[in-house]
Amino acid sequence: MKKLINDPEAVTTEAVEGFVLAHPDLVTQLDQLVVARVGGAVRGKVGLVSGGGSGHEPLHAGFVGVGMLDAAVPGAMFTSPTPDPIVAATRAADGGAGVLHIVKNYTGDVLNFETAAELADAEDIEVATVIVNDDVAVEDSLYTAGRRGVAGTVLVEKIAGAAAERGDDLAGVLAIAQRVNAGVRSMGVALSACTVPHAGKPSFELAENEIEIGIGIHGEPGRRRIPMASADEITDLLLDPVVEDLGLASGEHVLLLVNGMGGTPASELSIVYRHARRRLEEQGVVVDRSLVGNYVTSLEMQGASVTVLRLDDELTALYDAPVSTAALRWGL
Amino acid sequence: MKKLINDPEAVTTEAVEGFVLAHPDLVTQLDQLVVARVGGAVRGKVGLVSGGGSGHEPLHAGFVGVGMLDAAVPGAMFTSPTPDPIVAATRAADGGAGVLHIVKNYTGDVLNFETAAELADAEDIEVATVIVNDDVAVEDSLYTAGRRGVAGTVLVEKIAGAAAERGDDLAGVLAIAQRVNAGVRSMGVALSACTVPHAGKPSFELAENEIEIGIGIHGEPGRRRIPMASADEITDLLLDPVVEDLGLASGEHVLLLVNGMGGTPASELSIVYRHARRRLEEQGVVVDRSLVGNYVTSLEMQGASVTVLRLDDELTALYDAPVSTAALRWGL
Amino acid sequence: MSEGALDVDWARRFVAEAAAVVAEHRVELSELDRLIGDGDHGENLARGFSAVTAAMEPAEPATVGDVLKLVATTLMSTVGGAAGPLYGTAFLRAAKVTAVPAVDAQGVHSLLDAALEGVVARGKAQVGDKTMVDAWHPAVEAASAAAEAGSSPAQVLRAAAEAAAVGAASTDDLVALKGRASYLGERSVGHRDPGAASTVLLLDAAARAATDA
Amino acid sequence: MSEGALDVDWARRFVAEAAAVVAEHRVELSELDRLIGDGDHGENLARGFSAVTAAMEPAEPATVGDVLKLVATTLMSTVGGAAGPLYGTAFLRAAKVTAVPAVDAQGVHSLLDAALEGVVARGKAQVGDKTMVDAWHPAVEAASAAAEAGSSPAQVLRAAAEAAAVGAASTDDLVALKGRASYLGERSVGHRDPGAASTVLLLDAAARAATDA
Ligand SMILES: Nc1ncnc2c1ncn2[C@@H]1O[C@H](COP(=O)(O)OP(=O)(O)O)[C@@H](O)[C@H]1O
Ligand SMILES: Nc1ncnc2c1ncn2[C@@H]1O[C@H](COP(=O)(O)OP(=O)(O)O)[C@@H](O)[C@H]1O
Ligand SMILES: [Mg+2]
Ligand SMILES: [Mg+2]
Ligand SMILES: [Mg+2]
Ligand SMILES: [Mg+2]
Repeated sequence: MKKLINDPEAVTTEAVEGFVLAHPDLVTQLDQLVVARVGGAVRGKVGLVSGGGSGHEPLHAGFVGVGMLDAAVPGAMFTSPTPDPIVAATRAADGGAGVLHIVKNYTGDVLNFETAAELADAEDIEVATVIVNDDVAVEDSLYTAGRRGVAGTVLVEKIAGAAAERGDDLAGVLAIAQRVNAGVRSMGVALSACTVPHAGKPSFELAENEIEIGIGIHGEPGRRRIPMASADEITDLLLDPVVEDLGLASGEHVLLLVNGMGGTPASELSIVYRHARRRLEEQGVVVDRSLVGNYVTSLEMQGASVTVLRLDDELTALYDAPVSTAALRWGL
Repeated sequence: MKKLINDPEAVTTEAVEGFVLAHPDLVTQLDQLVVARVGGAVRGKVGLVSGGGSGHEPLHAGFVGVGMLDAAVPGAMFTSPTPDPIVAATRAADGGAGVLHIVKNYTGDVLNFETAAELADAEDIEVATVIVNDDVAVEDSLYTAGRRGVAGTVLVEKIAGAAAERGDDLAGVLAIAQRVNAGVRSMGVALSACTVPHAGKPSFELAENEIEIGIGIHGEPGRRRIPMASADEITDLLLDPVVEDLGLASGEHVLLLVNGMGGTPASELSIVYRHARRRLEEQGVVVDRSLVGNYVTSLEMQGASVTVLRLDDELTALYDAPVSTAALRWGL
Repeated sequence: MSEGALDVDWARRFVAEAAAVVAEHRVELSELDRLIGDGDHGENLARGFSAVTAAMEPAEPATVGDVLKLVATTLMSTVGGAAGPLYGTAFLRAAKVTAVPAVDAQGVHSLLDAALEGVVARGKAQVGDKTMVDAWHPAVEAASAAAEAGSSPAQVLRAAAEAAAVGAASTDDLVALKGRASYLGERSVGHRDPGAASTVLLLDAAARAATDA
Repeated sequence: MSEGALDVDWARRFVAEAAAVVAEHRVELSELDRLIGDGDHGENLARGFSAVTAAMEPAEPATVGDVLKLVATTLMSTVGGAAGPLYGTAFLRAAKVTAVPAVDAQGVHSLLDAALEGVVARGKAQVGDKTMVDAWHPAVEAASAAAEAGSSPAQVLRAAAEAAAVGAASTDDLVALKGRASYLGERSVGHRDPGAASTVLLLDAAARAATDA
């Protein structure tokens, strides 16, 4: 394991420190491991808080800023943060109109945010929660902890952030977030595992000609292991279940997100995008918006995920609304 | 070698195709392998053209758009493009005020752009050329092909692009580009090699506890191989020669760019940034602007480079000017 | 109080033993988690229990419950992940039924029963879902039987720890239905649940702390 | 025209032999380049010469120069990198001095001399810089001597190819001062320059094409 780190124990704190130093116009760090929008909570605006284990950068701190999150709570590597910093972030994000917690559906994240919401409630901060669960790799949620939250999270954060910015109240922002979550599905592949610094060895072993289909974003193994295939074939394996689960029909409009897992060259993401887009178009689906890049990563894992979000005019307008964060920025 | 590709021969064309499909608001593809700003050349504005081997994405196509490049010419993987597409790009970029070629100092790039400039001249397009050579790893340029052009290129493109956008004439834009090049230095490290698709094996071999210091951006081995060290120690090895070569004095203002080589997690780049910034501040250098991310990559190589640009008020204002490209975007 | 009742000193010894055993098995627990989860369970608990050790230092607990409550809040605010809230709630519920200077055999059963209830209240897992519940549940049953049979508090804990070990071993053959391992489906079979394994370590530490009395 | 003059058919055969030999040694040339450059030299030339083969198909060249010019422009517009402009200019200059139906021994020398001049004009490298010049320069000298001594055109090419091979081998011990390998400094020692190696292959193809006549 070779990493540009000093001490495995200090990776998260040093990385957050560096991130905040590099973006003084956007973010500030609170006492706890909380990254908040510079200038503090916006009076009258619903606050947005998200968080989860570190190792998914730019998620979440990279999405703090105007038009998206008010505060992010990075936990230890791949480990949900504890309730305390979540409460601190909730306090920092509250402008009097309540706070939306955007939580990826993992037992740890759900439980810690749940406790934090109770504690915030005790401080008279109104909290609503959206649980993001876009991963279709988790096939039968009756027999699992339910579908995981993966790359779709960034779309929930962007679009709900725009709704908050335009002045929607907490119920309204929550409804938008839930609509995004209801219309977004993802599936990912790993060509290599990642190595958590303190573990020092890869999260799983793959032979030179094997890949993992249906991975999560914590270096977990996927649903199944298949022989290496071409980019187009792999893209089909990711896109088909997404389209099917969404029940996409010809004529529908979508956003197509091809997300890199951290160690994949941009050119490969473009190749995956190219095929996914063509396949969608062959099915009569109109790709109105696109996002290609590293947004929700698993350290240096090689691989990608394909995410499709069903769009309507309102969601498209909210997606297009100005945003100014370290990792997503336009119109500002 | 596991890659999300279809055919090693088709990587560049498929990737460019996917890139253009994903950014219809920004770019369009010409007949040749040329990515041009959507809407064509801007009348009366100096055009900016850059290019070079593929594999450095988002460089260069990711920097085509308002405020930066008018056209980019991606060559074969790590191989300079031939003169023909460079001429086509030059034609597409010419709004009657001449075209600036931004060329990284590699024999192949220099020679092919040189020929293209001659051919463009024969078509009565005025061409000026800036050769970017910011890599301090190439110590004694008397005994080499001269310092290479690496991550500093993105700053030349950004700032010269802003100068063109504000209406400077060709001589003016060239002068700005040369000023940026004169004030920018970089140095890089590789923790792992990259694998060019058609080669199918890593560009060099590194033992588990070795790193290459002073690498270029084509998977070339570096100047020397040293045992693995901490992020802070490695950052010193990159930053010190940069600062020394620039002759930075206390009180000077700079832009600090920490660039990922493609396979490095964002958190590690933040850790490198954190230390580089502190070191500069200890020396009384004021870090006014920062950029941390994958801008000039070597496929999936793990590693990073540190770039420092000496700023003055004019360069800072040009850097801050609006830009709207796939990989760098603000104010628009 | 009855014969061999477990007092605040026992609770302190238990915490010290637990911290030691978690530190010792840190890598092993993370390795279990790497195989069917995300490889951080040992790290998470080690971080938590080293914070617990630090928190215990200046504390002056008057009851067994005071100790368990400090453990609960410290774990809750330092572990994170799934294990943090689950163990946190377990200790919190256990603390509520042990707000006394010492607990007898029935008290030990109540303590364990409350802990299990806490885990189930938060995690909604059932026996057979391949979680720590598969260790806690038989532990509570064994404790109940032992207490009924008139065993000493130490014997009750020993019985609980042994039943937990059997329960943890039973997770090897299960398909995970809760937690991160559930995403693996059939691929989770053949591996031990890390939370069940750490439950055994903790109960064993409690039993040893009682025997040392 | 003198005995054994090399005509358009020779030029065509040369191009075919060159394309074959480049394809055959593609991996080997890229491997040389991987060690001290960026690993694409074989790929670059293979791409170029397969385009040359396609371009030759419909062509009806009247002179040796017509063939060489087609090679020049095709390489220039398909190879890229350093080798594209360098070989492109070499062939272009060679074409200029061979605008005749056939070349004699002196003509072969002029052809090679013009090629070398083209490489130097573009690349500014000197003998000893560890580039293709280290193969071209002795080749031209040997060709000059052979032509003076009254050798046949085929013999002149053979002498050139053999001298090029010696020159290419001499690059093994050199520190690169030009091109990508120069960035390696001392670390470039112990490896053969890929452009020098490909120069040997091309000159050998030319010589073989002449002998087959
Ligand atoms: N719903 C649940 N109910 C009971 N225990 C659970 C549940 N979900 C997870 N666990 C336990 O938590 C353990 C994993 O803890 P840990 O690795 O620290 O957290 P995370 O899964 O968030 O990384 C599992 O081995 C399992 O015993
Ligand atoms: N300045 C130069 N003069 C002569 N030959 C050169 C020069 N620079 C490079 N070369 C030749 O080009 C070869 C490399 O070609 P190639 O790998 O195709 O291009 P690139 O270096 O752009 O990848 C070198 O081995 C060397 O022989
Ligand atoms: Mg975890
Ligand atoms: Mg090259
Ligand atoms: Mg875990
Ligand atoms: Mg090369």
